[in-house]
Amino acid sequence: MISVRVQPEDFDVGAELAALEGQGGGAVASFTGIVRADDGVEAMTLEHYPGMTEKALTALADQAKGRWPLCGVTVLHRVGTLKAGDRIVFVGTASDHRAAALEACTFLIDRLKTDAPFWKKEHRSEGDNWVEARARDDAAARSWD
Amino acid sequence: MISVRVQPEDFDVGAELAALEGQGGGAVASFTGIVRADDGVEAMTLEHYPGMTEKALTALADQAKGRWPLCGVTVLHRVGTLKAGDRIVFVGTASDHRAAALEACTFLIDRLKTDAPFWKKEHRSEGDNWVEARARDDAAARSWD
Amino acid sequence: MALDILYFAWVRERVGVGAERIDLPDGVSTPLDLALWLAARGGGYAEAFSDPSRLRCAVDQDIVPLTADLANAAEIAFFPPVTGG
Amino acid sequence: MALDILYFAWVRERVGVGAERIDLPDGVSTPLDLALWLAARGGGYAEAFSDPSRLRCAVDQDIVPLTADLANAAEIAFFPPVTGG
Repeated sequence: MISVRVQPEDFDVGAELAALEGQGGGAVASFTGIVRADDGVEAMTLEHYPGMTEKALTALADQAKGRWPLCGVTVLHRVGTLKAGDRIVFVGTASDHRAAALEACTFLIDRLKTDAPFWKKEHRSEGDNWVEARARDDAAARSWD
Repeated sequence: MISVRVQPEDFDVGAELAALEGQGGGAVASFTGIVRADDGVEAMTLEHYPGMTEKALTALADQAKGRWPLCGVTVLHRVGTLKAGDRIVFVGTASDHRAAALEACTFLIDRLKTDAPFWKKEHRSEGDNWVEARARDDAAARSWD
Repeated sequence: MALDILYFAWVRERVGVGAERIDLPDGVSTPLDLALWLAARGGGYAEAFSDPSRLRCAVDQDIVPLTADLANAAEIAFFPPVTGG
Repeated sequence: MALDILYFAWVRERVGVGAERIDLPDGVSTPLDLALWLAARGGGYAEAFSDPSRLRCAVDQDIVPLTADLANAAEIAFFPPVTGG
Protein backbone atom coordinates (compact mmCIF):
# COMPACT_ATOMS: atom_id res chain seq x y z
CA MET A 1 0.00 0.00 0.00
CA ILE A 2 1.31 3.42 -0.99
CA SER A 3 -0.80 6.41 -0.01
CA VAL A 4 0.35 9.92 -0.97
CA ARG A 5 -1.79 13.01 -0.46
CA VAL A 6 -1.31 16.78 -0.60
CA GLN A 7 -4.17 18.70 0.92
CA PRO A 8 -5.08 21.86 2.84
CA GLU A 9 -7.09 19.83 5.38
CA ASP A 10 -5.67 18.34 8.57
CA PHE A 11 -5.28 14.55 8.70
CA ASP A 12 -6.37 12.01 11.30
CA VAL A 13 -3.11 10.40 12.42
CA GLY A 14 -4.98 7.67 14.32
CA ALA A 15 -6.84 6.63 11.17
CA GLU A 16 -3.64 6.77 9.10
CA LEU A 17 -1.81 4.56 11.61
CA ALA A 18 -4.75 2.13 11.77
CA ALA A 19 -4.57 1.73 7.97
CA LEU A 20 -0.83 0.96 8.22
CA GLU A 21 -1.40 -1.43 11.15
CA GLY A 22 -3.85 -3.33 8.95
CA GLN A 23 -1.22 -4.21 6.30
CA GLY A 24 -0.13 -7.40 8.08
CA GLY A 25 3.29 -6.22 9.30
CA GLY A 26 4.35 -6.34 12.93
CA ALA A 27 5.91 -2.87 12.98
CA VAL A 28 4.51 0.57 12.21
CA ALA A 29 6.55 3.77 12.53
CA SER A 30 5.46 7.36 12.03
CA PHE A 31 6.77 10.89 11.97
CA THR A 32 4.61 13.98 12.32
CA GLY A 33 5.91 17.52 11.76
CA ILE A 34 4.18 20.40 13.53
CA VAL A 35 4.38 24.18 13.10
CA ARG A 36 6.53 25.47 15.99
CA ALA A 37 5.80 28.79 17.65
CA ASP A 38 9.52 29.62 17.57
CA ASP A 39 10.77 33.16 17.26
CA GLY A 40 7.33 34.71 17.16
CA VAL A 41 6.01 32.63 14.26
CA GLU A 42 2.23 32.90 14.35
CA ALA A 43 1.48 31.01 11.15
CA MET A 44 3.06 29.81 7.95
CA THR A 45 1.92 29.32 4.38
CA LEU A 46 2.96 26.23 2.48
CA GLU A 47 3.21 26.68 -1.28
CA HIS A 48 3.76 23.72 -3.58
CA TYR A 49 4.02 22.71 -7.24
CA PRO A 50 0.74 20.96 -8.05
CA GLY A 51 1.27 17.89 -10.18
CA MET A 52 4.97 17.60 -9.48
CA THR A 53 4.44 17.36 -5.72
CA GLU A 54 2.42 14.15 -5.85
CA LYS A 55 4.88 12.73 -8.37
CA ALA A 56 7.88 13.56 -6.14
CA LEU A 57 6.25 12.10 -3.01
CA THR A 58 5.25 8.92 -4.87
CA ALA A 59 8.82 8.59 -6.15
CA LEU A 60 10.11 8.86 -2.55
CA ALA A 61 7.64 6.20 -1.39
CA ASP A 62 8.77 3.92 -4.24
CA GLN A 63 12.43 4.46 -3.33
CA ALA A 64 11.68 3.54 0.29
CA LYS A 65 9.91 0.36 -0.83
CA GLY A 66 12.94 -0.49 -2.96
CA ARG A 67 15.33 -0.12 -0.03
CA TRP A 68 13.35 -1.72 2.81
CA PRO A 69 10.80 -4.55 2.98
CA LEU A 70 7.72 -2.38 3.54
CA CYS A 71 4.09 -3.42 3.31
CA GLY A 72 2.79 0.14 3.65
CA VAL A 73 3.97 3.71 3.09
CA THR A 74 1.91 6.84 3.75
CA VAL A 75 3.13 10.37 2.99
CA LEU A 76 0.79 13.29 3.66
CA HIS A 77 1.64 16.98 3.38
CA ARG A 78 -0.53 19.97 4.02
CA VAL A 79 -0.51 23.15 1.94
CA GLY A 80 -2.00 26.58 2.51
CA THR A 81 -1.89 28.60 5.71
CA LEU A 82 -1.20 26.76 8.98
CA LYS A 83 -0.93 28.18 12.49
CA ALA A 84 1.46 27.29 15.31
CA GLY A 85 0.67 23.82 16.62
CA ASP A 86 -0.89 22.60 13.36
CA ARG A 87 0.35 19.43 11.69
CA ILE A 88 2.34 20.00 8.47
CA VAL A 89 3.48 16.54 7.42
CA PHE A 90 2.91 12.89 8.30
CA VAL A 91 5.06 9.96 7.20
CA GLY A 92 4.12 6.41 8.17
CA THR A 93 5.63 3.03 7.33
CA ALA A 94 4.66 -0.59 7.98
CA SER A 95 6.98 -3.59 7.85
CA ASP A 96 7.58 -6.99 9.39
CA HIS A 97 10.72 -5.52 10.97
CA ARG A 98 10.99 -2.59 13.34
CA ALA A 99 14.36 -1.41 12.02
CA ALA A 100 12.99 -1.29 8.45
CA ALA A 101 9.92 0.68 9.52
CA LEU A 102 11.92 3.20 11.58
CA GLU A 103 14.76 3.65 9.07
CA ALA A 104 12.37 4.05 6.14
CA CYS A 105 10.41 6.64 8.10
CA THR A 106 13.61 8.62 8.75
CA PHE A 107 14.65 8.29 5.09
CA LEU A 108 11.29 9.57 3.87
CA ILE A 109 11.21 12.70 6.03
CA ASP A 110 14.91 13.45 5.39
CA ARG A 111 14.46 13.19 1.64
CA LEU A 112 11.09 14.94 1.56
CA LYS A 113 12.80 18.02 3.01
CA THR A 114 15.13 18.32 0.02
CA ASP A 115 13.38 16.56 -2.87
CA ALA A 116 9.71 17.60 -2.73
CA PRO A 117 8.59 20.99 -4.11
CA PHE A 118 7.24 22.76 -1.01
CA TRP A 119 8.14 26.23 0.21
CA LYS A 120 7.37 27.73 3.62
CA LYS A 121 6.65 31.37 4.29
CA GLU A 122 6.60 32.38 7.95
CA HIS A 123 4.19 35.00 9.25
CA ARG A 124 5.20 37.14 12.24
CA SER A 125 3.66 40.29 13.64
CA GLU A 126 6.63 42.21 12.21
CA GLY A 127 6.28 40.73 8.71
CA ASP A 128 6.61 37.70 6.48
CA ASN A 129 9.67 35.84 5.21
CA TRP A 130 10.44 32.80 3.09
CA VAL A 131 12.20 30.09 5.09
CA GLU A 132 15.75 29.42 3.87
CA ALA A 133 16.87 25.88 3.15
CA ARG A 134 19.29 24.55 5.77
CA ALA A 135 22.64 22.90 5.08
CA ARG A 136 21.93 20.31 7.77
CA ASP A 137 18.80 19.17 5.93
CA ASP A 138 20.87 18.71 2.78
CA ALA A 139 23.42 16.72 4.76
CA ALA A 140 20.72 14.49 6.29
CA ALA A 141 19.18 13.82 2.87
CA ARG A 142 22.53 13.04 1.26
CA SER A 143 23.46 10.65 4.09
CA TRP A 144 21.09 8.15 2.40
CA ASP A 145 22.90 8.29 -0.98
CA MET B 1 6.03 14.78 29.90
CA ILE B 2 6.74 11.12 30.60
CA SER B 3 3.82 8.73 30.34
CA VAL B 4 4.37 5.03 31.05
CA ARG B 5 1.54 2.51 31.26
CA VAL B 6 1.18 -1.26 31.38
CA GLN B 7 -2.36 -2.44 30.77
CA PRO B 8 -4.45 -5.24 29.29
CA GLU B 9 -6.58 -2.73 27.35
CA ASP B 10 -5.80 -1.49 23.86
CA PHE B 11 -4.61 2.10 23.50
CA ASP B 12 -5.78 4.90 21.21
CA VAL B 13 -2.69 5.77 19.18
CA GLY B 14 -4.35 8.90 17.77
CA ALA B 15 -4.96 10.24 21.29
CA GLU B 16 -1.43 9.32 22.39
CA LEU B 17 0.07 11.13 19.40
CA ALA B 18 -2.16 14.15 19.99
CA ALA B 19 -0.84 14.39 23.57
CA LEU B 20 2.75 14.30 22.28
CA GLU B 21 1.95 16.85 19.54
CA GLY B 22 0.70 19.19 22.27
CA GLN B 23 4.09 19.36 24.06
CA GLY B 24 5.33 22.27 21.94
CA GLY B 25 7.94 20.39 19.88
CA GLY B 26 7.93 20.40 16.08
CA ALA B 27 8.59 16.66 15.71
CA VAL B 28 6.71 13.60 16.95
CA ALA B 29 7.80 10.03 16.18
CA SER B 30 6.12 6.77 17.07
CA PHE B 31 6.56 3.04 16.89
CA THR B 32 3.74 0.52 17.25
CA GLY B 33 4.31 -3.22 17.56
CA ILE B 34 1.55 -5.58 16.42
CA VAL B 35 1.00 -9.32 16.89
CA ARG B 36 1.92 -10.96 13.57
CA ALA B 37 0.03 -13.97 12.28
CA ASP B 38 3.34 -15.63 11.34
CA ASP B 39 3.80 -19.37 11.42
CA GLY B 40 0.25 -20.07 12.52
CA VAL B 41 0.31 -17.85 15.62
CA GLU B 42 -3.32 -17.26 16.59
CA ALA B 43 -2.70 -15.36 19.79
CA MET B 44 -0.06 -14.64 22.40
CA THR B 45 -0.02 -14.03 26.11
CA LEU B 46 2.17 -11.31 27.56
CA GLU B 47 3.34 -11.94 31.12
CA HIS B 48 5.17 -9.24 33.07
CA TYR B 49 6.66 -8.45 36.47
CA PRO B 50 4.22 -6.02 38.10
CA GLY B 51 5.98 -3.22 39.91
CA MET B 52 9.31 -3.75 38.20
CA THR B 53 7.83 -3.28 34.72
CA GLU B 54 6.70 0.29 35.30
CA LYS B 55 10.02 1.04 36.99
CA ALA B 56 12.02 -0.38 34.06
CA LEU B 57 9.96 1.51 31.45
CA THR B 58 10.26 4.77 33.40
CA ALA B 59 14.03 4.24 33.64
CA LEU B 60 14.16 3.80 29.84
CA ALA B 61 12.14 6.99 29.32
CA ASP B 62 14.51 8.86 31.67
CA GLN B 63 17.54 7.53 29.80
CA ALA B 64 16.05 8.71 26.51
CA LYS B 65 15.42 12.18 27.96
CA GLY B 66 19.03 12.25 29.15
CA ARG B 67 20.37 11.44 25.68
CA TRP B 68 18.10 13.54 23.45
CA PRO B 69 16.30 16.88 23.90
CA LEU B 70 12.78 15.47 24.28
CA CYS B 71 9.68 17.30 25.48
CA GLY B 72 7.57 14.14 25.63
CA VAL B 73 8.02 10.38 25.95
CA THR B 74 5.20 7.82 25.99
CA VAL B 75 5.75 4.09 26.50
CA LEU B 76 2.73 1.81 26.60
CA HIS B 77 2.76 -1.99 26.75
CA ARG B 78 -0.12 -4.39 26.85
CA VAL B 79 -0.24 -7.55 28.94
CA GLY B 80 -2.54 -10.56 28.92
CA THR B 81 -3.79 -12.43 25.88
CA LEU B 82 -3.65 -10.69 22.49
CA LYS B 83 -4.68 -12.02 19.11
CA ALA B 84 -3.04 -11.62 15.68
CA GLY B 85 -3.36 -8.00 14.53
CA ASP B 86 -3.63 -6.57 18.06
CA ARG B 87 -1.31 -3.82 19.21
CA ILE B 88 1.32 -4.93 21.78
CA VAL B 89 3.46 -1.85 22.35
CA PHE B 90 3.50 1.85 21.55
CA VAL B 91 6.49 4.17 21.90
CA GLY B 92 6.14 7.87 21.13
CA THR B 93 8.55 10.80 21.40
CA ALA B 94 8.29 14.56 20.94
CA SER B 95 11.17 16.95 20.33
CA ASP B 96 12.09 20.18 18.56
CA HIS B 97 14.24 18.10 16.22
CA ARG B 98 13.17 15.25 13.96
CA ALA B 99 16.42 13.29 14.33
CA ALA B 100 16.09 13.38 18.14
CA ALA B 101 12.49 12.19 18.03
CA LEU B 102 13.22 9.35 15.58
CA GLU B 103 16.46 8.19 17.22
CA ALA B 104 14.94 8.24 20.71
CA CYS B 105 11.98 6.24 19.44
CA THR B 106 14.34 3.61 18.01
CA PHE B 107 16.41 3.57 21.23
CA LEU B 108 13.31 3.05 23.36
CA ILE B 109 11.94 0.09 21.41
CA ASP B 110 15.40 -1.50 21.03
CA ARG B 111 16.08 -1.26 24.76
CA LEU B 112 12.56 -2.20 25.81
CA LYS B 113 13.06 -5.54 24.05
CA THR B 114 16.00 -6.47 26.29
CA ASP B 115 15.55 -4.43 29.49
CA ALA B 116 11.86 -4.60 30.40
CA PRO B 117 10.43 -7.69 32.13
CA PHE B 118 7.91 -9.02 29.62
CA TRP B 119 7.62 -12.56 28.29
CA LYS B 120 5.64 -13.73 25.28
CA LYS B 121 3.94 -17.09 24.96
CA GLU B 122 2.66 -17.96 21.50
CA HIS B 123 -0.54 -19.92 21.01
CA ARG B 124 -0.92 -22.11 17.92
CA SER B 125 -3.45 -24.78 17.10
CA GLU B 126 -0.71 -27.38 17.71
CA GLY B 127 0.27 -25.98 21.12
CA ASP B 128 1.89 -23.17 23.09
CA ASN B 129 5.51 -22.10 23.38
CA TRP B 130 7.50 -19.38 25.09
CA VAL B 131 9.21 -17.08 22.61
CA GLU B 132 13.01 -17.27 22.77
CA ALA B 133 15.07 -14.10 23.04
CA ARG B 134 16.90 -13.26 19.82
CA ALA B 135 20.59 -12.44 19.48
CA ARG B 136 19.77 -9.67 17.01
CA ASP B 137 17.60 -7.92 19.61
CA ASP B 138 20.52 -8.04 22.06
CA ALA B 139 22.79 -6.61 19.38
CA ALA B 140 20.35 -3.78 18.59
CA ALA B 141 20.01 -2.89 22.27
CA ARG B 142 23.77 -2.94 22.86
CA SER B 143 24.38 -0.73 19.82
CA TRP B 144 23.20 2.17 22.02
CA ASP B 145 25.81 1.51 24.77
CA MET C 1 8.56 25.71 -29.54
CA ALA C 2 6.16 26.83 -26.79
CA LEU C 3 7.45 26.48 -23.23
CA ASP C 4 5.45 26.97 -20.03
CA ILE C 5 7.48 28.67 -17.31
CA LEU C 6 6.29 28.35 -13.71
CA TYR C 7 7.55 30.41 -10.78
CA PHE C 8 7.27 29.53 -7.09
CA ALA C 9 7.86 31.19 -3.70
CA TRP C 10 9.93 34.39 -3.81
CA VAL C 11 10.73 33.86 -7.50
CA ARG C 12 6.98 34.08 -8.20
CA GLU C 13 6.60 37.13 -5.95
CA ARG C 14 9.42 39.05 -7.65
CA VAL C 15 8.33 38.14 -11.16
CA GLY C 16 4.74 39.03 -10.33
CA VAL C 17 3.06 36.08 -12.08
CA GLY C 18 2.88 32.36 -11.37
CA ALA C 19 3.22 31.16 -14.93
CA GLU C 20 3.68 32.33 -18.48
CA ARG C 21 4.16 30.76 -21.91
CA ILE C 22 7.00 31.76 -24.19
CA ASP C 23 8.62 30.55 -27.38
CA LEU C 24 12.08 29.26 -26.53
CA PRO C 25 14.40 32.09 -27.62
CA ASP C 26 17.29 31.46 -29.97
CA GLY C 27 20.48 30.60 -28.11
CA VAL C 28 18.69 29.37 -25.01
CA SER C 29 19.45 25.68 -24.51
CA THR C 30 19.64 25.26 -20.70
CA PRO C 31 17.70 26.52 -17.66
CA LEU C 32 20.70 28.73 -16.85
CA ASP C 33 20.52 30.33 -20.33
CA LEU C 34 16.81 30.92 -19.76
CA ALA C 35 17.38 32.43 -16.30
CA LEU C 36 19.87 34.92 -17.72
CA TRP C 37 17.52 35.71 -20.62
CA LEU C 38 14.72 36.37 -18.10
CA ALA C 39 17.03 38.52 -15.92
CA ALA C 40 17.68 40.70 -18.98
CA ARG C 41 14.02 41.71 -18.91
CA GLY C 42 14.91 43.89 -15.89
CA GLY C 43 12.62 44.89 -13.03
CA GLY C 44 11.29 42.00 -10.94
CA TYR C 45 12.81 39.54 -13.39
CA ALA C 46 16.25 40.96 -12.78
CA GLU C 47 15.69 40.71 -9.03
CA ALA C 48 14.55 37.10 -9.31
CA PHE C 49 17.14 35.84 -11.79
CA SER C 50 20.26 37.96 -11.30
CA ASP C 51 21.87 35.36 -9.00
CA PRO C 52 21.24 31.91 -10.52
CA SER C 53 23.11 30.22 -7.65
CA ARG C 54 20.04 30.90 -5.49
CA LEU C 55 17.73 29.15 -7.96
CA ARG C 56 16.67 25.59 -8.48
CA CYS C 57 14.65 24.27 -11.39
CA ALA C 58 12.54 21.38 -12.58
CA VAL C 59 12.09 20.44 -16.21
CA ASP C 60 8.87 18.58 -16.98
CA GLN C 61 8.45 18.09 -13.22
CA ASP C 62 11.83 16.53 -12.50
CA ILE C 63 14.40 18.48 -10.49
CA VAL C 64 17.46 18.91 -12.70
CA PRO C 65 20.66 21.01 -12.64
CA LEU C 66 20.54 24.48 -14.22
CA THR C 67 22.83 23.06 -16.89
CA ALA C 68 20.32 20.46 -18.10
CA ASP C 69 19.16 20.31 -21.70
CA LEU C 70 15.97 22.23 -22.50
CA ALA C 71 15.41 20.62 -25.90
CA ASN C 72 11.93 19.05 -26.06
CA ALA C 73 10.94 20.53 -22.69
CA ALA C 74 7.26 21.49 -22.38
CA GLU C 75 7.38 22.93 -18.85
CA ILE C 76 10.10 24.48 -16.72
CA ALA C 77 9.77 25.74 -13.15
CA PHE C 78 12.12 28.10 -11.28
CA PHE C 79 12.11 28.25 -7.49
CA PRO C 80 14.33 28.59 -4.40
CA PRO C 81 15.68 25.49 -2.63
CA VAL C 82 12.70 23.60 -1.21
CA THR C 83 11.74 23.91 2.47
CA GLY C 84 8.84 21.54 3.08
CA GLY C 85 8.46 18.82 5.68
CA MET D 1 16.51 -13.02 56.69
CA ALA D 2 13.26 -13.50 54.75
CA LEU D 3 13.53 -13.34 50.98
CA ASP D 4 10.65 -13.28 48.49
CA ILE D 5 11.39 -15.31 45.37
CA LEU D 6 9.34 -14.64 42.23
CA TYR D 7 9.24 -16.82 39.14
CA PHE D 8 8.14 -15.79 35.64
CA ALA D 9 7.38 -17.45 32.29
CA TRP D 10 8.63 -21.05 31.95
CA VAL D 11 10.53 -20.80 35.24
CA ARG D 12 7.19 -20.20 36.97
CA GLU D 13 5.51 -23.00 35.02
CA ARG D 14 8.21 -25.56 35.92
CA VAL D 15 8.38 -24.53 39.56
CA GLY D 16 4.59 -24.57 39.78
CA VAL D 17 4.18 -21.40 41.84
CA GLY D 18 4.62 -17.70 41.06
CA ALA D 19 6.21 -16.73 44.35
CA GLU D 20 7.38 -18.05 47.68
CA ARG D 21 9.13 -16.74 50.78
CA ILE D 22 12.20 -18.43 52.23
CA ASP D 23 14.87 -17.68 54.77
CA LEU D 24 18.15 -17.18 52.95
CA PRO D 25 20.01 -20.49 53.45
CA ASP D 26 23.53 -20.59 54.88
CA GLY D 27 26.18 -20.41 52.20
CA VAL D 28 23.90 -18.70 49.65
CA SER D 29 25.28 -15.27 48.84
CA THR D 30 24.47 -14.80 45.12
CA PRO D 31 21.52 -15.49 42.78
CA LEU D 32 23.62 -18.29 41.25
CA ASP D 33 24.06 -19.92 44.69
CA LEU D 34 20.31 -19.65 45.20
CA ALA D 35 19.54 -21.13 41.77
CA LEU D 36 21.71 -24.16 42.51
CA TRP D 37 20.15 -24.51 46.00
CA LEU D 38 16.69 -24.44 44.38
CA ALA D 39 17.76 -26.98 41.70
CA ALA D 40 18.72 -29.34 44.52
CA ARG D 41 15.08 -29.54 45.54
CA GLY D 42 14.58 -31.74 42.46
CA GLY D 43 11.42 -32.13 40.38
CA GLY D 44 10.23 -28.96 38.64
CA TYR D 45 12.88 -26.95 40.49
CA ALA D 46 15.63 -29.10 39.01
CA GLU D 47 14.09 -28.62 35.55
CA ALA D 48 13.90 -24.86 36.00
CA PHE D 49 17.30 -24.27 37.64
CA SER D 50 19.61 -27.02 36.37
CA ASP D 51 21.04 -24.76 33.62
CA PRO D 52 21.64 -21.32 35.15
CA SER D 53 22.95 -19.99 31.81
CA ARG D 54 19.34 -19.93 30.61
CA LEU D 55 18.26 -17.79 33.58
CA ARG D 56 18.20 -14.08 34.24
CA CYS D 57 17.42 -12.44 37.56
CA ALA D 58 16.41 -9.20 39.18
CA VAL D 59 17.23 -8.29 42.77
CA ASP D 60 14.86 -5.79 44.32
CA GLN D 61 13.51 -5.11 40.81
CA ASP D 62 16.82 -4.32 39.13
CA ILE D 63 18.22 -6.73 36.55
CA VAL D 64 21.61 -7.89 37.85
CA PRO D 65 24.12 -10.64 36.97
CA LEU D 66 23.68 -14.03 38.64
CA THR D 67 26.87 -13.25 40.51
CA ALA D 68 25.45 -10.18 42.26
CA ASP D 69 25.41 -9.88 46.05
CA LEU D 70 22.23 -11.06 47.76
CA ALA D 71 23.02 -9.46 51.12
CA ASN D 72 20.14 -7.18 52.20
CA ALA D 73 17.94 -8.29 49.27
CA ALA D 74 14.22 -8.40 50.05
CA GLU D 75 13.03 -9.74 46.67
CA ILE D 76 14.61 -11.80 43.93
CA ALA D 77 13.02 -12.85 40.64
CA PHE D 78 14.18 -15.60 38.29
CA PHE D 79 13.07 -15.63 34.65
CA PRO D 80 14.20 -16.38 31.08
CA PRO D 81 15.64 -13.60 28.89
CA VAL D 82 12.88 -11.07 28.31
CA THR D 83 10.90 -11.06 25.04
CA GLY D 84 8.55 -8.06 25.18
CA GLY D 85 8.07 -5.24 22.73
